[in-house]
Amino acid sequence: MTTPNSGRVDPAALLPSATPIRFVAEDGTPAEQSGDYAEPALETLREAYRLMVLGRRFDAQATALTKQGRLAVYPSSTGQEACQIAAALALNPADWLFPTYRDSMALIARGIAPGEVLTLLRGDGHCGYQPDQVRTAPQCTPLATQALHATGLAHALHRRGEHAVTLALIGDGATSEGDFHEALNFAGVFGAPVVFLVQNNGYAISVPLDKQTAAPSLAYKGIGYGVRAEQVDGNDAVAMLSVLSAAVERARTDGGPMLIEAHTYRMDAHTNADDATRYRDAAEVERWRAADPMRRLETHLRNRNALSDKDIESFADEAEEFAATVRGVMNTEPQLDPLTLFDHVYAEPTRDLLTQRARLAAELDAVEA
Amino acid sequence: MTTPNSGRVDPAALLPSATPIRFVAEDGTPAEQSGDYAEPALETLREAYRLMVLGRRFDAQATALTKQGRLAVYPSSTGQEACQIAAALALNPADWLFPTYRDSMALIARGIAPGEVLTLLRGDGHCGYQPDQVRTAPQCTPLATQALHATGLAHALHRRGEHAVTLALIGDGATSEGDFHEALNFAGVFGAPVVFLVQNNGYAISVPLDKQTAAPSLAYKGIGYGVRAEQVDGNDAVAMLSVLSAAVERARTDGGPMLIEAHTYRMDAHTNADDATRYRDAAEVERWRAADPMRRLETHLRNRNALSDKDIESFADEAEEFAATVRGVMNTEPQLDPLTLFDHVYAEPTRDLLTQRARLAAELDAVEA
Amino acid sequence: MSPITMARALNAALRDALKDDEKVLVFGEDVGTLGGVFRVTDGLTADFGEDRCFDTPLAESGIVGFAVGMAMGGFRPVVEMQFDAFAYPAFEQITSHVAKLRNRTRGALSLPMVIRVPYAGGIGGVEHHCDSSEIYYTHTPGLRVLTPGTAQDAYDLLRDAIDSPDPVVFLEPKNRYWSTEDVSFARKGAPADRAVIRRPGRDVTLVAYGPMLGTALETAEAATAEGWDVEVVDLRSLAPFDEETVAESVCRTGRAVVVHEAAGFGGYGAEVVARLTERCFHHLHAPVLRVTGLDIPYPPPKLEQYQRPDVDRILDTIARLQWQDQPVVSGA
Amino acid sequence: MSPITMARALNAALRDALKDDEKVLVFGEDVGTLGGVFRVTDGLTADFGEDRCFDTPLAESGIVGFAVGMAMGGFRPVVEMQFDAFAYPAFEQITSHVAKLRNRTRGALSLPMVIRVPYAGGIGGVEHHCDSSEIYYTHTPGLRVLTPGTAQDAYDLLRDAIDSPDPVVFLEPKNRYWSTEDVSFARKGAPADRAVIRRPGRDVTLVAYGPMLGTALETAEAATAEGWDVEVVDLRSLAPFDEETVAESVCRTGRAVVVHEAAGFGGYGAEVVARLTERCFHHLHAPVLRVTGLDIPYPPPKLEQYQRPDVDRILDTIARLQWQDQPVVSGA
Ligand SMILES: Cc1ncc(C[n+]2csc(CCOP(=O)(O)OP(=O)(O)O)c2C)c(N)n1
Ligand SMILES: Cc1ncc(C[n+]2csc(CCOP(=O)(O)OP(=O)(O)O)c2C)c(N)n1
Ligand SMILES: [Mg+2]
Ligand SMILES: [Mg+2]
Repeated sequence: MTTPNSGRVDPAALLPSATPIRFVAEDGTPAEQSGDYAEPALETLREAYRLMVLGRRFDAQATALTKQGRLAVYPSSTGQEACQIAAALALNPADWLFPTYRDSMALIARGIAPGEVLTLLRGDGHCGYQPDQVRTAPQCTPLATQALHATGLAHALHRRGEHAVTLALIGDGATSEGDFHEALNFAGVFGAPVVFLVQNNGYAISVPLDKQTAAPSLAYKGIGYGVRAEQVDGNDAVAMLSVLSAAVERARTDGGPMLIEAHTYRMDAHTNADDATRYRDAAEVERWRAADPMRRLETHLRNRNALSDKDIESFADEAEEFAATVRGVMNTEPQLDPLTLFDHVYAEPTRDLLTQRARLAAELDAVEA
Repeated sequence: MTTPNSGRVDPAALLPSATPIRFVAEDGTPAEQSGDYAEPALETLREAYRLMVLGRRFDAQATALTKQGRLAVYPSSTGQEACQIAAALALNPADWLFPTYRDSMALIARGIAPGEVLTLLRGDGHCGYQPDQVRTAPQCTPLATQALHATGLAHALHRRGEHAVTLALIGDGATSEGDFHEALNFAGVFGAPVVFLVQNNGYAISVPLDKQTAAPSLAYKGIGYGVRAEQVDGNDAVAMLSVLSAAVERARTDGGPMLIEAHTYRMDAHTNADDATRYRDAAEVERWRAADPMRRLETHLRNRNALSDKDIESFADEAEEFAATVRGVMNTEPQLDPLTLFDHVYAEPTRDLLTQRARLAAELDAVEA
Repeated sequence: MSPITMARALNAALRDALKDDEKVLVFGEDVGTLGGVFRVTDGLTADFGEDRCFDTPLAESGIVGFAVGMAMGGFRPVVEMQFDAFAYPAFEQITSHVAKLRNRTRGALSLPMVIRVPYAGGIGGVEHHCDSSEIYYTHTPGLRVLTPGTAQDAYDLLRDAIDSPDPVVFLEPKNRYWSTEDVSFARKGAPADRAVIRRPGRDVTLVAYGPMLGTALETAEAATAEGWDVEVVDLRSLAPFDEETVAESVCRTGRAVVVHEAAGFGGYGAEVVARLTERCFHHLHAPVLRVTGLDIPYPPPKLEQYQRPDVDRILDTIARLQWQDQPVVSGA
Repeated sequence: MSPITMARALNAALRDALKDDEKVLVFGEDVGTLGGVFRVTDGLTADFGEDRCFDTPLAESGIVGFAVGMAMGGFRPVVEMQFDAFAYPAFEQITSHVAKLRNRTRGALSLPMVIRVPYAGGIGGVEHHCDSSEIYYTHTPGLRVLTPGTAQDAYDLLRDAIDSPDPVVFLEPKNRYWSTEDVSFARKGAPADRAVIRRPGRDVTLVAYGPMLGTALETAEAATAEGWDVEVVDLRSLAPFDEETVAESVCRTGRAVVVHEAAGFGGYGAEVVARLTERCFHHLHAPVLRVTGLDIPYPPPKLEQYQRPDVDRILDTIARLQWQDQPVVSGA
């Protein structure tokens, strides 16, 4: 009779740190460091800061444009800059990112043009960019489904001998879906080079985490799949970059998958259509404002003399220019051809689709005539 | 900013014992006991032994009848007697059992008539017993789906103030399904009085556990839901009764759900239609034969002078009589009325169904005429 | 009586059901404190307590499977799937359990539960928020499928659904949520399983439901200009299908067009056409035609107008009903 | 050429595909060492290695979602759902991703993958092992749905499915797995998206596929005794539907019956009836009728014979095609 755990990993090695990994305290001073993660280079942190400024400005601009009716819907990620920018920076161009509807900042940081980032939310198309060219999957709405795609693709990359990894962005609520479970289990069994980053922003629309799970914290889900897990202060960009880079490198070097829970907060409502005052009080929001990831990194870099007023000014200017570009793009309506609706349903349109296309073409002519 | 784990349970309290709980070693001598579980009363163990003899005999009889073509299919559970008998004995009549296709012995031990236990596998109907009367759900085939029903019903019983619990039987393979995840998560969040008993018999048809999960063991899945977990030697009836009874009592007294992994083995093929030699070697089966749950309990009871040759003989006789009854029931073909097919699709048959019923009635008359 | 929206009518139906039967429970994602993304459950938790209306973890299979268990335990769950495409994770629970439990147990167990699904488009929703998934449910024996086209029916049909001893998939047309109407709470409406004639007419029968009812009625008005007197039948119950009422109308008018937003291929309209053709064959002056969504994934908001049947498309189709008995343009 | 079973023909198709294209992968539950519960993948792991044919954890949504990722990574996954009803957990992945990824990305990403689903009954299977789930897939734009009725087509169509740039739901009729036939591996069969006339006839067209093809052909033979010369059309491709071939036959014979095992209500046959009625209206001597499964959950083995269309039911229905132009018996 074989003993059950023979040849299996040591459970303790899979559990996350008891408290979130943190390098920088809320006031920007060094935190008593937990875990043995390396602090990222100052240059990387400066770049992260620049992108956080850019990302937050972009987010504000998109929200404003939505109020003006230019977007169908917009889910803001202000407050989650450290998570999203770190996710983008931790990856190489050859790696794949799997974003959700929430992750516009990560897409911007990944270098995708703002117009392409907003195509989905503007209602012009289902995906504005060419996923294969930017190695970024379409923004995913059916919750947790992308975690399986990221796992399968990671295994495919590994099978092809490419030293590339995939990183899936997942919300705290989405961890309740069966697909999250199946993705982590497949990742564990196949040892796929995938990193699951759960942005635990405390809410799934209106539902707080304590109605979502009774777990000590979401990072404790990893051990059930034999997947190493970690929890991080998601508003500490230094910790996020440090832990994510380590996870990505580990996966890249055949160390297998990793689950990372980032404790963060969604400062704005779920989307422009949501009214957050219905389910959370202002005091809570203010408590989190005190933990603002950007000011925290700014103070940290200043204390290290790695960020000057001039830098901040130039980053701000760059962000303003970027916002102007975004406005420009959003204020020009793209020409959408209804007849393209029949393309790409199949590699070649079926007879039925050609018939329907011809009928629509006739309708359009009739209107013009 | 709230710290993530505030007000949440201590992770260590949720983890299972590092090795399976065991009271009796494979040779029947006392094992160095792990965990602080109480040893069941000898009377209970004698009753368990009696039912194991009965169950195994029933299982052998059903297998034989299947070879004779009397059953459509039969999944044997020989080797899993300790798990299934303990599951039945741990419950009160007011509690609910949620069995799978594999759990015939548990149903027999629950007191359900053999003909009713075999109705599904015989092909006469989808469920042979009245679930509401025996407080036992229909044998479930879609894997892990019953875990959610057990959770919902447990919550319902709790809401109604009945001090009753539910116990869901689940296979090791089924733990990979999304519904397993969602059930444990709902159970954790609602604190439902449900016990999940995973009979880890090492295989999902042909797929061994190490292709099913990379977890240290399945019991490590509990912590990710805030659900207390335990792992048990599933071939030690004493340990199974002890741990299951504790879990049931805990749930009954508002202690919440529990996940129990029983390490056991399926001695026969997946079903009569399966050929186990294709995926496992005889040596492995022999190793497990040495861990036979029945001989182990027998030795244990004999060592305690709680089981005499006369007892064993009378239990065997009872089992033989029971087998004869089973043969009797299975050798009389029930009269099935095709026109009842239209009953119970809805509370009242729809017009369409009445039309289809009339048409079938006409066909049947035509045949008779 | 003062005019209220369909969303409010649904809210009123839930309130009255919660009042009348303590076994009724409402749960799902964001239905509690928030009151649902469409505010259909607005205020229920505040007024009836967490016990009666509550949020669940974010897992649709979990919600439906948990509801099955609670229904086994004597409750009458009314669960919400936030949007059509987000009910798909629950497909196995709905198809293999909700639809079958009564049958599997020969009536020993029943599942008086309602699965509310906001469906179809017309509200500028992005992908996965605008599917017309009715056929997936109507083809599955054991399920009742209801869909209101008016605020009054929203109230009446939801009350009936909650009272039903059978599980009901209750499809709510998003594009009608904000349509307003005077609503009576006296429950004097037609039986839930009967279709109703919304507008009598002599020349042709328009068969519609839920999302397309409004468009069908507009078309009927517009058709008068063409000299066609159009009868509009609202199905209300998709499963079972009220063949008597619809066939009576079509055999009388001799012409029929079935309208729905769902993709045409293998869509619900095909069943209606097949039944009417068999039942009214010798009364038909022309084949029963369909006006449906295109056989493509639901388009992005800025193109959805081309996906959904509109007055012109329906009029064009009516025009093809061989008024001068010319042959049908094949394939058209 | 020597006669082989449909199961062997499918196995041969997988072998040849694995040989011809190293990007082809076969995976699912028990497809490796065991060779599948129907032995369709028998020996593939032994002959091509764990890398090419392997077992996965027991999770259908996982299998399909993982396959989506592997297809994005350049592989051509051929996955097995062990039985029809056990594909339901994958419904969201199939409907919201497999069917849509090409469209969502305007062709930038494609999913050349095959989802094999043994379906329908007739083999004495217990509940959940005998569902006819074709409409769930055929109604979903973006999916191709193929179903072989012969061992030869099993080989040809599966090869075509694997080569297809589009995702294919490949429905395998369990009751035909052990039917034998001489099979050529030369791939000289008709194009995958065309229906074929299996038996020419003058009087009436029987439209069938997969599980019912054999019954349809038997019926045609039996019908000669009644003096009816029956033409049998095998659809092979359920989506897209080959309207040209079928309509040509029906417009010629003037009468048609559609046969399938799936429940009739909202079933695939309704689409066939609707299309043929529109296309052949003026050639029809009688409405196109259906012979289908009853609108009930699939019965237990000992009663399944009453669920499935048989020769007598089909003959009775042919008899109702108004050979003396008597009116259709309503509702019948
Ligand atoms: C399968 C599925 N169910 C429901 C929804 C509707 N929905 C969209 S976002 C959301 C909340 C998600 O919360 P979380 O996962 O925490 O991500 P966050 O929005 O907080 O970033 C819900 C319920 C969906 N998109 N997919
Ligand atoms: C959802 C679903 N997928 C697949 C199957 C087919 N199937 C029946 S039993 C089985 C193996 C189950 O293994 P396990 O959960 O370990 O239970 P055991 O049979 O070993 O008791 C499979 C794959 C099923 N019944 N349900
Ligand atoms: Mg969240
Ligand atoms: Mg097992």
